Amino acid sequence: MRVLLAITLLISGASGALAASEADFKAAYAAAEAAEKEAGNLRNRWLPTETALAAARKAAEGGDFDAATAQAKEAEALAKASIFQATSEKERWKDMEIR
Amino acid sequence: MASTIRVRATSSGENTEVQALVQHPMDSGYVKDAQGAIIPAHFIQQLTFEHGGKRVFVADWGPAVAKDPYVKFSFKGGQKGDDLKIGWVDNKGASDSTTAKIG
Amino acid sequence: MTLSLDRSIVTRRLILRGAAAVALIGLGDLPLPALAAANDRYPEDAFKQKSDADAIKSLYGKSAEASDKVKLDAPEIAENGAVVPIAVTTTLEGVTSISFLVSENPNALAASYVIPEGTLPSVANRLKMQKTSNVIAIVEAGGKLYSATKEVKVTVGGCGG
Amino acid sequence: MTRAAEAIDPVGDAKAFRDYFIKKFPKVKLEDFVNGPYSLNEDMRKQWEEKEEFPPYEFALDAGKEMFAKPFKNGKGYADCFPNGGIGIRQNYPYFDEKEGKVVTLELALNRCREANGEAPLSYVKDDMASLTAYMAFTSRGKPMNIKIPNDPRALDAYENGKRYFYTRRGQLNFSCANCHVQNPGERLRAEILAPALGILNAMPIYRSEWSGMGTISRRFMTCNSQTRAEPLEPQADEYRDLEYYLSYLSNGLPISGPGARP
Repeated sequence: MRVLLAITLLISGASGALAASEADFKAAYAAAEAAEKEAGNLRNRWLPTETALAAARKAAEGGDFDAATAQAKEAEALAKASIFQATSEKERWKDMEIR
Repeated sequence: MASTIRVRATSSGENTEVQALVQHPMDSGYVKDAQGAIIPAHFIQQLTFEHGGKRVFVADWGPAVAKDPYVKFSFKGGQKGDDLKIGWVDNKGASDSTTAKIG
Repeated sequence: MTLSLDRSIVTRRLILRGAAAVALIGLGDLPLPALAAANDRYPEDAFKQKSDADAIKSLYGKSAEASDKVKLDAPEIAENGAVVPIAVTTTLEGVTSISFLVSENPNALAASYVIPEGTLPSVANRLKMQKTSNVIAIVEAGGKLYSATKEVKVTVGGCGG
Repeated sequence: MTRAAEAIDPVGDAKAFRDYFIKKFPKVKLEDFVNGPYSLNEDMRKQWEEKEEFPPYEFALDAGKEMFAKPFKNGKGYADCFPNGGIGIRQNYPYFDEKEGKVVTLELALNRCREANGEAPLSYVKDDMASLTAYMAFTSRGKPMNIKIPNDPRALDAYENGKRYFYTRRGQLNFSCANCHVQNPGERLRAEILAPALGILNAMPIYRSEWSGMGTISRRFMTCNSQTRAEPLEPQADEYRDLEYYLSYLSNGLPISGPGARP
C-alpha cells in the first residue's frame, strides 16, 4: 500500500510540468533510464515502467516534449517505487512465511 | 501426420456412445492477433458420423464452437469391432476423415 | 417418426434454397463423399443471423415453446468463456434435430445437430461464450420445436481480448 | 514450531506448509491438491470432470509421444539423455546438480539434451516443450513427487533462494506468489480461481483455456509475474529454477497428475 501511495504522489507531481523543452525531456528520460537500470540490477523491473518509457520515446519522436517529459517522469517514479519495493522486501518477505 | 480426429466409441450391446475431439483452431473471426490484425474466421462447418452405411449423427457448427471441438452422442446398435466413419469439412474447404473401431 | 424426419429435411432444404437466392456464398458440394448427403446442407444462413429468434426462424422456419422435457445442463459460472461444457437431453419422442444458441454471442446459433432415427436425443458439446448470456437448447420433435433456457455467467470471455 | 532463527530447515518447512493447507481446507484430501482450483470448488470441478472425459491436452500428449520417440539427426534421442530412457522419471525433477552447483529442471534438461546432440533448443514457453513434458509427466502419473536436497550448502541456498522468491512481493500490484497461492487459493482474483501452491507443479504442463493452449512451468511463472505487472525474468533464470526446486520439494509425496487442464 505504501508503495502505491508513493507512486500516486509522484505521478501527480510529474503531470504538473509545463512547456517542457527537448532538454527537459532528455534529462527526465536519462533519470528514468538510470532508475530502471537499477531496478533491473535488483531483478525487479515493472511492466508499467517499460510502458511509460516507450510512451515517452514515442511522444518525443513526435515532438511533443510536454507529454514525453511527463511520461519519462512517470517512468522514473515507477522505477523508483520498484527499487523501494525490492529494497524493503529484502528482509520483509520472511514475515509472510508459513512456518 | 496423426489424424486431427480422436474418437472413443464404446458399445454397451444396446447402444454405442461416441465421443470425438477434433484438432482445429475454430477461429471466430472476432479475435485480433498480436499485431492487431483480425484473425479470419476458420472453423469446422460439418462433422458427420456414419455407421453401417447410415449417417448416425451430423454436426453443423459455427465459429462459436470451442477450439479443438468436442461432441458426445449415442446411437442404438453398433457392436464391438464395427467401423465408425468420421469426417469433417471447414469453411476454407479443408477436410479430414478417419475410421474408428467401436470398442 | 419417419414422417417427421422427412418433414424436417424438407424444411431445411426449402430454407436453404430460399437463402441461396440472396446468397452471398454458395458452398457447393461438400467434399465428403459417402458421408454428406444433399439433405445435410450446412445451414449457412442460420449461422449468419444475429439474434436467437432470427437464427431459429432461419433454421427451422418456426418458433419454439419452452418445455420441461428438455433438460439443459450448463454451468452456473463458466470457468472460462472459451470452453463452456453444455449438454442437452430430452424425454421427447421423435427427435430429429437439436440446436444450441448463445443469445449474447455476435451470431446466436452455435451448433445444430441432425438426429437421425436410431440416434438418442442427447448431445454434449463445448461452446464459446463472449459474455454472460442465456443459452438456449432447441429440440425439434414430431415437427415441433421445444426449448430450454439457462443463464450462464461468464467472467472471462471466449472471444479474445 | 521451534527452530533456530536462521537455520534452513526444508523438512520443517514442508511439514508446516502442508499443515497450513490441511487446516485451511479440511475437506480436501492431501493428494487432491494436485488438481488445483478444482479441488476447492464444486461447480468448477464438474466442468473439469466433463473436460477430462476427452481432455484438451490429448493432442499435445500424442505430439509429445511422437516427438520423444523421433531420433535426432545424429541418430540418438531423448531417451539416451535420461535415466530409464526418460520414462516415469518426471517426479525426480528438478534436481540439484552438484557438479554444476545449480538446480536443473526437466525443461532445461530437455534442451541440454537437444543441444548436446546438435539440435537447436526449443522455446521454453511454446507448444513443443509443453508436448514433451506432457508426455514425460504422463508416464509418471500417480508417482509421488520425489525431490532431494543433497547435503551440499549450495543446494540449501538454492532452496532458500526459491523460498525467498516465492514470498517476495513484486510488480506494481505488490503481490508475492504466496499472496495468491497460499493466502487466497479458492478465491477469485478478477475472474480466476486461484490454485493452491501445494501440488501446483505436480499438474504441469497444463492446457489453460485462457491460453487456448498448453503451457510449461516456465510459462506459468512468467505469466504470474506479468499478472502482478512485474517484468518476467528470462525462462530458466536462476530464480525460476530455484523457485521450482522449492515448490516441488514442498509437494514431495503428492502424486504427479500432469498434464493438467486448467481454466
